[in-house]
Amino acid sequence: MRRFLFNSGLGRVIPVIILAACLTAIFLSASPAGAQSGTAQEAATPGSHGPATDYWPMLFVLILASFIGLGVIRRVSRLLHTPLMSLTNAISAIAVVGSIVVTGADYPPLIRLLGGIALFASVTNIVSGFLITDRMLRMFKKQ
Amino acid sequence: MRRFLFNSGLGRVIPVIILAACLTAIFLSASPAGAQSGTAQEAATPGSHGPATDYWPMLFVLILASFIGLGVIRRVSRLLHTPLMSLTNAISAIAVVGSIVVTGADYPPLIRLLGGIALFASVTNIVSGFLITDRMLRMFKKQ
Amino acid sequence: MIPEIQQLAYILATVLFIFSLHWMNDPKTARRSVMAGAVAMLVAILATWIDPHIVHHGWIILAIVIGLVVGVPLSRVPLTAVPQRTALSHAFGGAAAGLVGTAKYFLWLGEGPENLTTFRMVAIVAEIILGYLTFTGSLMAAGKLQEVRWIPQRPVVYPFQNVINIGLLVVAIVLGALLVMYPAEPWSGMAFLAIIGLSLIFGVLFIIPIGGADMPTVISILNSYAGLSAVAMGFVLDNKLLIIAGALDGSSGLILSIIMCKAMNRSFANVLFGAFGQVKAAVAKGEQKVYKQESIEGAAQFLEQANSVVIIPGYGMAVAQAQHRTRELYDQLTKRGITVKFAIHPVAGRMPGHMNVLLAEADIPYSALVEIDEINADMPQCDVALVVGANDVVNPAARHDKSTPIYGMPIIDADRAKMVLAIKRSKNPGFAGIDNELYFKDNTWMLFGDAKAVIGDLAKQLSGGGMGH
Amino acid sequence: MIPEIQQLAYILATVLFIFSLHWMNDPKTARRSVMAGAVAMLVAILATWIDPHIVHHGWIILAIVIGLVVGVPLSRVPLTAVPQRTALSHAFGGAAAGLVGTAKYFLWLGEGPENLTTFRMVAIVAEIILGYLTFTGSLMAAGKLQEVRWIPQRPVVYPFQNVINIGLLVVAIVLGALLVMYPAEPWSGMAFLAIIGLSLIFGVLFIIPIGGADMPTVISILNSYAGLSAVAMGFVLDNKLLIIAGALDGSSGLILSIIMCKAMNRSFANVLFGAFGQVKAAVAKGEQKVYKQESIEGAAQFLEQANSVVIIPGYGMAVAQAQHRTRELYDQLTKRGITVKFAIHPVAGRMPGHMNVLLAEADIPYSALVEIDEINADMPQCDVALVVGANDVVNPAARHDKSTPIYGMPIIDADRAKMVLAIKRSKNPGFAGIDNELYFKDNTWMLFGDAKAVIGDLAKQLSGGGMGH
Ligand SMILES: NC(=O)c1ccc[n+]([C@@H]2O[C@H](COP(=O)([O-])OP(=O)(O)OC[C@H]3O[C@@H](n4cnc5c(N)ncnc54)[C@H](OP(=O)(O)O)[C@@H]3O)[C@@H](O)[C@H]2O)c1
Ligand SMILES: NC(=O)c1ccc[n+]([C@@H]2O[C@H](COP(=O)([O-])OP(=O)(O)OC[C@H]3O[C@@H](n4cnc5c(N)ncnc54)[C@H](OP(=O)(O)O)[C@@H]3O)[C@@H](O)[C@H]2O)c1
Repeated sequence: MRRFLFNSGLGRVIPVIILAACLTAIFLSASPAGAQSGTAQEAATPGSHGPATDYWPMLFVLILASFIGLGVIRRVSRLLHTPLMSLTNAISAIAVVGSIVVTGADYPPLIRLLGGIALFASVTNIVSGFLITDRMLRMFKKQ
Repeated sequence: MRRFLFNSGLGRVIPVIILAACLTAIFLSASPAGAQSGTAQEAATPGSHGPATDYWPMLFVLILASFIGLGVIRRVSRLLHTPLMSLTNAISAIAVVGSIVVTGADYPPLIRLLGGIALFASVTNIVSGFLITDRMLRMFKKQ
Repeated sequence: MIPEIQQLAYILATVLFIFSLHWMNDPKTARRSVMAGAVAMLVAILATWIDPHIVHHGWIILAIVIGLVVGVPLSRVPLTAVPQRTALSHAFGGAAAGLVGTAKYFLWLGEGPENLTTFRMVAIVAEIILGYLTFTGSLMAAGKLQEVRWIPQRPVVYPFQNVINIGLLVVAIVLGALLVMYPAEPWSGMAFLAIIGLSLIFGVLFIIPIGGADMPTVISILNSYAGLSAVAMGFVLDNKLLIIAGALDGSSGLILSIIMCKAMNRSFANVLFGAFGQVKAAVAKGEQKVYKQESIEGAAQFLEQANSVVIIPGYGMAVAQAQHRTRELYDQLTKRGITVKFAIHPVAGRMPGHMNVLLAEADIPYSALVEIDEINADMPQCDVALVVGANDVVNPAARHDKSTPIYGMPIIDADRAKMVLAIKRSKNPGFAGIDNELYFKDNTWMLFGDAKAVIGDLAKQLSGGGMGH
Repeated sequence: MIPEIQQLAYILATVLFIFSLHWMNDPKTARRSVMAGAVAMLVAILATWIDPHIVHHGWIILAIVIGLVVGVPLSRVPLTAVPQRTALSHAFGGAAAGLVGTAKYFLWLGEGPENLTTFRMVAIVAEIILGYLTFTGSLMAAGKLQEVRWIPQRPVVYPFQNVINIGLLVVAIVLGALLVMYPAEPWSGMAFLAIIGLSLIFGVLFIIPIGGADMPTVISILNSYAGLSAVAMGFVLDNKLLIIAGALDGSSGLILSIIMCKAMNRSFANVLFGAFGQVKAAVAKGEQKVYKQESIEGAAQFLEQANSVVIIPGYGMAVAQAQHRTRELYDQLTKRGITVKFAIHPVAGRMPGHMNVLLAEADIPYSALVEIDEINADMPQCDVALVVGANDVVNPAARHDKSTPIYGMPIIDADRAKMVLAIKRSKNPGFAGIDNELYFKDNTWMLFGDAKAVIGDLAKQLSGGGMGH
């Protein structure tokens, strides 16, 4: 394990770990999840794997999005690697979506406080991320 | 409409049409679909748009897959455009998955007959598609 | 448990399909593509088969066996027949999608109309319209390419044709819309069948006005339709794998057709509604100018004395199956230390990559195949340009004569070479049906005859000549 | 209705995000990237905000306002501080993910433990571990880059360090596994907090042994963790957009770190567990060899007489903020018809693309910035190579001396130029802490001093000298 972790580099194995974890989870939770989201007509239709609809779509989305990510980023101009860093920063602040819900919904105050802090952090990243990226990109001139 | 259809070329607008159609459909069917697949705990969780889980994931998957498709195909070597055609042929015969279900499930014979024909057609495409692609690719030699 | 295994298998298949297409970006890795694709398909099939709802295994096995029996021979067709085969398999694909859609609809109609949600109905309607029109359309295309007797090669045109076609489609779509709103009325079944009928007819009428030689473009457009119908099926069955594979197929068809149109400098519209082949009839007559002919011996000498020879193959080489003889000629010349390159025009022949496959079949290394821009750069240094059954792709008119249908299409600048040898059987024009001034230039000599024969003679001459001296 | 609008908005945002990153492949289209990204973000925020479950708008507005107040100044930092800023924002991102995960867990624990499905628990555990370790880790990284007093720059090492670190992580994961199996026991809350604690500590210990100059690589690795924690959050909230954006971010971090490691010819393992900076202390001593110095006047003359000059900027130029003076020098030389190119090494400076941004800031056209392979090709034709505060990236030892830590790292072949002028302040080594034989070669002359001052003098000399003749 340790060897593997080292040679292949943490960065590269983490995704594998995550996915593996999720999959094991799925097999453990096969039935409960099914119980929660299967629907009469789906279950009645072979080919539309009812019980699975809960989380499988997300895995498909994750896989596809990763393919796109690797494909697109590999082609980013070397010139722009610094702006790229701050741009992806801002984009990953999409966590704001989650924070808003937790902050604004009718939850116990303490929970909403956590959400509020998260929201503040995300907004900070969005604002500073996009602004500084734009600032840098404005500098690049062909001639 | 017709102008548009012509200038942009049928091929290119069809996807747009399809998507548009699906979306309108979704708005028409908002409630029924919701009724069918919302689940208590999902509905209780803001942020996890319960009622929508039915078809939205598919749209996400479609969008992402199209991005991947365009990205990957654009980079296929010009040398291999003929084999590419037969390869995608074979791949799109994935319809076999649907045919198997219709053929094998406990449905009225007539329906299964339709399925059987579909299955036959798909298998034909799979077999001939992959075989001929391989036959062609085997011919390409560097020196 | 089983649904989990199935989904897992489908994810695996997805990944493999993507890699399969990815590996096609380089001939070195391309062989893997087939492996990946085939494995993915197998995984998907097995994963579906284990579904507990499936009880009639006999039916499935029977269908698969028949499929194998038909499929294997279909993969043995000569390479010149590849376009037809492709068209045929699109027809099969479209049919499969249409039939499954039909089956599903009537199933739900009978067993539980509540399943016919608006969303599903939209998907089903899209699936059957695309599926069935792809079916008949592709059959027509295959027929035209195979030059079947009772299918007219030339575009068949009649007044208001496009209006009628579009009209048909619109009617089908309107019916579809009705069906979406009233999926389970007494008349719904009829409407459904009507849509099927209209789609089938549309498929035929849609192809009739398109000239045989435009079929390749049409094929790739139909290819993307086949893909989209698979996507629709995926929506109907809530099956992600179908959606993904369909989308991949769809984009492939789309991109190939765009490439072709670009390389022919024509719009989709012109291909689909321009009834292009007609032009031929019109322009083909009236050739006064004189051809300068050359003997095999003379041509062989020219080739022998050259330092660099560029061979420009076209549809004619495919028709004549001259690739193997071309290989012999190639060997003869390279043996003499002459550098021989092949200039490959993106739309030389009748499908994208046509020339590459044929030459590869004759074991000509793909390192010797040069793309248009690159070869045009060193054309001026080329001593002899040997045109083998190519015509439009070397027609200089494309550069200056606005009146020709191929105006603006990028061509291979054979006319810029020090001298040109052109092989063709007759004085007939090529696909675009226009004269080729290249043949009348001072430094152009014609070698009339079947490409296979002529090239064969040249090769023999050279080998013989080689010993002679 | 609202869920539909939301999903539609999320799809729109997805598409925009993908285009945003796609447009970064060319400086010409790059400006659009920011627009697309910002619009996407806005759409996503509004779509979420209209959720009927959201009632406490005050809180949201407050948090957003504070975010704005803090965010704007953070975007005004000098470009040399960009690495710190990036690290800081990863810390924020990690924190956000961690906090939301925590909130969700305790919410469900209190209001409906049946929501804590195995799948969700796995996602939550992944989210908080990644989130919190990214938080503290990035703070440490930012500190080291900012050279905060009480955070040691040099790697801090102690026996069994890696064992201890990995141990911590393992314990956290084991606790997580337990939690997944028993999400709602009386002790579960405690375990949850324990995991948080362990992750926070791990984040710190994980960074301590890594030298300040390796931080850029670490940052991009943390970048991908931040992305992955967003993915995990997406799984928890069943929100596709989060999953997609997270995956995009994750792959970006991954690819950048791989690029850096490749360009430094080091493995992730070496960066993360190699305690690299130490080497410095070890090797830095013992310099007998003699430097040949050159005066400003002399150097100016060399430059004047040259036909082609290659300027090789490095970390020193960044530290000295010498880019604007460099621009003046560039103008002086080009004015004389001398061709001036900038050789950009992928890891020159302290973050990927560092030099490009600085030179762009000084209005140097990016057409003058040449990548390593290209410039090395015409180095032999270069009359004067002007090294501005670069060291490791021009150290020939990387080519032959297996004993140096930078062995195998591709370098800019300054030593192959006809002559070399090198600007640095002292005899100290560079980041890798090793002597640079380039400085002792016969055709190398040193210009000791701060890059900004030296270049400034050179420029003045040239402008003055220019008139003199
Ligand atoms: N590649 C594609 O994807 C694609 C798709 C659609 C359309 N097209 C169109 O097809 C055309 C391709 O151009 P091209 O130059 O390759 O072909 P072409 O313009 O159709 O010309 C073929 C030439 O080969 C000669 N030929 C036919 N059979 C022969 C034989 N057995 N021996 C010797 N010569 C023979 C013909 O003259 P004779 O009859 O006198 O022998 C004709 O001049 C372009 O106009 C392109 O737009 C291509
Ligand atoms: N770019 C990245 O992403 C990245 C990431 C991680 C690590 N690194 C590492 O960082 C190093 C970058 O190489 P490099 O050659 O650019 O930088 P370097 O090897 O660190 O050398 C910088 C040189 O600039 C001189 N210098 C410092 N301040 C100066 C000033 N004010 N005026 C003039 N000279 C000054 C220093 O010498 P004096 O002190 O004598 O002035 C030193 O020799 C590589 O080893 C690379 O692996 C880069």
